[in-house]
Amino acid sequence: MTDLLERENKLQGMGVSRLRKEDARFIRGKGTYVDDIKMPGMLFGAIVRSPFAHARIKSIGKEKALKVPGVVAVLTADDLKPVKLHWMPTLGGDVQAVLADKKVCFQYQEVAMVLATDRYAAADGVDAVEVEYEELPAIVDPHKSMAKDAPVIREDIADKDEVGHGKRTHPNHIFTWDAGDKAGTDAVFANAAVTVREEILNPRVHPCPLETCGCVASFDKVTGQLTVYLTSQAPHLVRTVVAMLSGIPESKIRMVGGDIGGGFGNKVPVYPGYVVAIVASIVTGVPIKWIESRIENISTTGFARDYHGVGELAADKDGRIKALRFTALADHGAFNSHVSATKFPAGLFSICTGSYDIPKAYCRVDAVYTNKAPGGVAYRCSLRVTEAVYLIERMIDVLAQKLNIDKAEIRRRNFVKKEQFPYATAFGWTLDSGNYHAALDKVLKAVDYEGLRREQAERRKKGELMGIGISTFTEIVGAGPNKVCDILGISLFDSCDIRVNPTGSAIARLGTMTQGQGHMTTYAQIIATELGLSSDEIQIEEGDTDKAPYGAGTWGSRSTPVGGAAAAMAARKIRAKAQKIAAHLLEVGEGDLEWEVDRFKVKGNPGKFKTMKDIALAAHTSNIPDGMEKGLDASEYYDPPNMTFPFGAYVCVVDIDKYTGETRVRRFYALDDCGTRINPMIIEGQIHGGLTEAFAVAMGQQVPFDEAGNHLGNSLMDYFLPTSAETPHWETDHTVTPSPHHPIGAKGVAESPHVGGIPCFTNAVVDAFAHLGVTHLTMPHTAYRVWQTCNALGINKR
Amino acid sequence: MIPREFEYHAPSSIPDALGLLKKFGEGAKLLAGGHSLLPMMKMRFAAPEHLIDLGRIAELRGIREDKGTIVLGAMTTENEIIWSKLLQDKCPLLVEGARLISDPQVRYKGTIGGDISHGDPANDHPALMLALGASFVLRGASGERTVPAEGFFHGLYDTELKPGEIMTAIRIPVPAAGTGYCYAKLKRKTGDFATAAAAVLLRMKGDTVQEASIALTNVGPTALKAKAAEAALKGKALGDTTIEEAAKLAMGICEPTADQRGDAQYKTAMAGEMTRRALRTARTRAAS
Amino acid sequence: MKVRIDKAFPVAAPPEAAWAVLRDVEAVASCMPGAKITERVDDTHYKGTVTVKVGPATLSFRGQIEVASLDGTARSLHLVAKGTDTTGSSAASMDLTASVVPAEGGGSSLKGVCETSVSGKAAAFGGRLMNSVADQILEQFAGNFTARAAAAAAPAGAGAAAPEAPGQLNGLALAWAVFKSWLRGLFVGKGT
Amino acid sequence: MAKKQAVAFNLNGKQVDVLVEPRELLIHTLREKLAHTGPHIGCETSHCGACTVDLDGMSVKSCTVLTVQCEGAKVLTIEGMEQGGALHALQEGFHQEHGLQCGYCTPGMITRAYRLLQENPDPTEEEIRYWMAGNLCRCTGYQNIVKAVQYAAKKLAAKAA
Repeated sequence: MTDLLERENKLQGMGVSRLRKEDARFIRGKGTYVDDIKMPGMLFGAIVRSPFAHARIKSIGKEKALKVPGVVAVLTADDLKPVKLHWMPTLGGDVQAVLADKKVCFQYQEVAMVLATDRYAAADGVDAVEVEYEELPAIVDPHKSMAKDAPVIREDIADKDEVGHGKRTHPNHIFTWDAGDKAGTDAVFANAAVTVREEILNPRVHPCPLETCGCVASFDKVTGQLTVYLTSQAPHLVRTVVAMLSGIPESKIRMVGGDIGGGFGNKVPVYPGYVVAIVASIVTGVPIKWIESRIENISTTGFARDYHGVGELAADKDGRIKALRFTALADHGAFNSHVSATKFPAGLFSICTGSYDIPKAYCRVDAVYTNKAPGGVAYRCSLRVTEAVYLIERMIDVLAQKLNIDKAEIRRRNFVKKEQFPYATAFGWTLDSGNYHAALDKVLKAVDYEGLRREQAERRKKGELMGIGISTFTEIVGAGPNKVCDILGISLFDSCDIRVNPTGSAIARLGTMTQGQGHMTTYAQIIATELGLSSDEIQIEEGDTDKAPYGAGTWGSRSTPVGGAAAAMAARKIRAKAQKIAAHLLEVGEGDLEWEVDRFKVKGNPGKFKTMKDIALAAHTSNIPDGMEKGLDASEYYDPPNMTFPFGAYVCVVDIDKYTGETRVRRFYALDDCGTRINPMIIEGQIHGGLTEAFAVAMGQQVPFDEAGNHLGNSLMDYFLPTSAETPHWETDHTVTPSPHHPIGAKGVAESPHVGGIPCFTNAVVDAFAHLGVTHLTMPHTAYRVWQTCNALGINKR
Repeated sequence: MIPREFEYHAPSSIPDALGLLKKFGEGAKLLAGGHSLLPMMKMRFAAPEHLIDLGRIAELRGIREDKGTIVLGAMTTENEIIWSKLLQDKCPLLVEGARLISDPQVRYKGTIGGDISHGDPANDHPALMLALGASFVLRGASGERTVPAEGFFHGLYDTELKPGEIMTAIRIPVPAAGTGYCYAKLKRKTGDFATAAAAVLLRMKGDTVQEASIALTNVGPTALKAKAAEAALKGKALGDTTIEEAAKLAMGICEPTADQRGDAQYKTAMAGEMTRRALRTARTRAAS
Repeated sequence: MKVRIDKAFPVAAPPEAAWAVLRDVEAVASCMPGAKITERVDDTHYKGTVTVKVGPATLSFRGQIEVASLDGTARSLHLVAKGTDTTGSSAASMDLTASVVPAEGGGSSLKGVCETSVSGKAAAFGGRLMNSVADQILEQFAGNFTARAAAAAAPAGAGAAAPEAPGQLNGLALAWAVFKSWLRGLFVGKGT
Repeated sequence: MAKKQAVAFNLNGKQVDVLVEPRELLIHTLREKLAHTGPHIGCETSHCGACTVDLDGMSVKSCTVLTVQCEGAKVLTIEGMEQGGALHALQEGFHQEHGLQCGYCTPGMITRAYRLLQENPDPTEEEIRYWMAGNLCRCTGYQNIVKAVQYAAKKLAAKAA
């Protein structure tokens, strides 16, 4: 028995808090991020950007810039036209100007790129480029986009009555998407005992990874080979877009992800900077490096949210929800550039029924153009899931307050019950597994919820503000089932390719792309358990499109649900072959064998066995069954039968200083259920990070604009990234409810704390004012804003 | 985020520095800690032709006591202030203030002289200096003069420091033993400027205020000395009503500008709130 | 970031004298703090620069001034000035309507309506304070203008006592206006 | 182009000489001229701390230091932490306590923590959070970074004893 444990420990497989393999280089400063790459003859590209949110370009003067020492060239849209690369398709079905073509549609839009021998000369060159603009009226508020007399933002598509997602009814209209049973839902609302309605905004924020976006593009004129090192969460998709765009055969394009300094959704789209750098390299024949500054990053690449929602619930007098009606006005900026599955232009917004058993539901999203940077990326979530979960987790609190029902109790009354799984939501999603009551009860007990409510009552008597927030969310991740999920027609499968060497070590390559999630460590653990080989001898590679099989990349918590499944399935193909070889070697039938940790042994004869190492060697000899192919390799392109639905129960306790408006997070307890747990240490790390980003979004993040479309806070002085001093201490916990359809039962976890955390913070802040009749407060809950609430309520008089 | 070209000079003595200032005049800027000037140069809002680095002038450094006066070289860093035994013992208000400035790395480079001569009301030292009744030693071609903190700050980036002059030292009368103190600062996050802050020195006799000194950060074109509030406290018993009166009087002199931190009403209210808190804390620290 | 300011200032000179100054665009420009006319394109179009210097920061806008209308009977001038800063990363525009109306005691009054806007980098960091900018510009313009008009009216000889148009805008005023929140916004307030 | 200046300083124990424009920032000299790409660029406005290096016993943000200011200085970067093939206790601590994810902030974090432990060998959690507040991390939420610093503090104390 101890021998069995020993062998298991040696594998360092699933369930073990295995230390990370990737750390070795990072703690030595030996990571290779894009800006670390230096190539002979490399030029540095810097972008000239528009100071206006909406303007015509009357002229662009290069002469002065070209005289700047070190400046080699200045590229504009006119230079890209001959190669037809001045516009590019977006991953959202729209097109986007690579360099502004006669007109700029958002502030800081790309107007020209200056190529110079180093970044100093490039910066001097950018200042010397003379652009003459004619300013046009700008639309900043999406509510004004579809006004009759609204200025047309996208003249290039003014005549198109659709941009990839159905009929457009206004030049500034992108799409209208809806789901559910409108008539049935309206009917329930018409006769409901109780209805509640609230306008709920998810303000424009930015994922702001610590490393900005950038690339090094290198085109070899002799071989026609294009190599691009870039900060992409989805290098294969970018390669496909570049191939479509440039006409270069995909086989001659190599995208390399390398090390990425965080992504959080910011690094999924294809950005003009990448494309101009590629063109510049094709034109000049030398490598081109383009790296964003932080201000450029916050101002131009991949913002998130800007969802202006309206939530409505209909319920009976006991708080049982009978119907849900959610709508949202989505500000996508000047181009519809974020990644969205063709059939889901509003992403997975229809997960908005959350953890609750709601018979009737209808949701609708209207997306419009404004003169703001393009994006609407999924900031540490699957597309539009944070927006959806925020709506339902806020609205159920609003309903509880209206009916004066405890906020935990109203959730219990509406939860989908354990025995209802798999559960079909009113929007047609099939929630794979869950045990919501157990999760919530465990958390309430852990924090002594009753005690907290008693304390709150006492404090309220003394005029103090204490808030208790609850969030019992259900996430939807792992895009996705190929029959419904595609981008530019390409299905959202993912892939794994495993080769076992004669001596029993292995290399596995996947189509995903780690940005800190620790794939080198966790994928090896999955394969180790499946193959019975030590994870230390399993090498993981991703991100180099020449080596890795095609995959849609790492976003929307796809890696474990899709990539991890592919790894397990590929490993199982190998094990199946190994079993045949073992039977041959042991001269027994396959049925006489049973698998144990790292070996096949003959049933009832433990002395007779072959380890996977033995089999690996045999597989490369003649001693295998007749007609069997040599080698021990397999690959899997995994098409998930369903999404996975991680869930959790969070409680947040805040104390608010009504005289300054400051909110102190006294306690945050997070229970997550991500199904089978591959590496508890990494899971906890992901939860800490996700909660911290949720804290940032709820308590301070917003990208502010003035009415002319000028940015009013696009550096790290104004944009809130909490430091160690501001960040609360996190308590984590878990339950395990495996996914029935996933090969190893895992669901994905990194996004849950962000998605579930944001409403938990807001619910806590609002709860602090609940006894004063406050039902909702708009994020972010800065001291200034909270003080304004106190002041309006007249509770902070001295 | 790349500065424009400039010439760099690193004089090793004050006369040399003054010489360079005279020589290059308008085109020259003094470089101390660099955490205001360099970012401004990187944004290309500032483009001096000559940068005169004061970092190599030994006589601009150091903290010493000279007959009841604490003398700090203008190039003394925030970190040196924080760890100074002398200041911890005799001028803890300055230490408390320095600890609330920006972040650790910036405090290694940021200097008290730079903070003061920048003339930015959002900086913390101006209010601390007003509260402490400090005076500044300014040296120019025509010699040296010592000017009180009160009256030194004329407006945003506009101080008594004349072109061609360098601030060489800061002189702070050692507060009487048992003086209560507090720097109460409200900020959005580490590294941010104050939404509002109040610096307080308090000398008590029993429950009665003998002397109160109050100055405010970032609620006007300069740091503000809350004279009316000080006068209202003098000779009175320090209680809720007197503290309230002082806070109201302090708010009365605020004229903040709205920004991402809040509007004028909020900032004014916060100046009052910081005054209340600083007075209460100072009271608990004061010997009666 | 746009603000509109509407003000009237007493001018110690008869309407004719005031109008004489007001109709002379170059004279008017010289009253604009920090403004310089660098080129006269034609009667109604000029090129010029405005320089703002504050603490260690300087911002220079170069652009065009257009005389949108010059109405002698109403003694009213409508100027539109547009410019971008020398790095092309910020832009500013001003729409000024100034008119002279008679006041008691033979004096006159200068009515000014000034709409100022800033875009780009400068707006990101100073836009919220445009009110005081526009106000200051108008205040100083009026001050210079009055002095000039008075001088023009003075028998000693027109323009003799005309004040030097300051080479740059009063640091204190504009600094406070344009750069304060910008510096708040971006820079760690340490050192110089 | 402004005249280039020769600057000599000690980098991780080795004497280096570079020829730079006065405006060149230390972070660029380290990364592009001296192939020390451990320190990273995250914000360029001295807020994020990814570019933190140790300069004459001070933790500084090398995006806001001119290389010409470093004449004769002693500069320590993440690359200089490993001694004789042995990891520094902090490098070990960050690995053991899972104090990093994407790794981008890690060199700055470790370099800053190095100076912190010189000044305060046994910091409490609160002190660590206060004295490390000049370094931003987007991945870890800091909790394991605090543990990593405590791990190193213990280890170094044991060594000293």
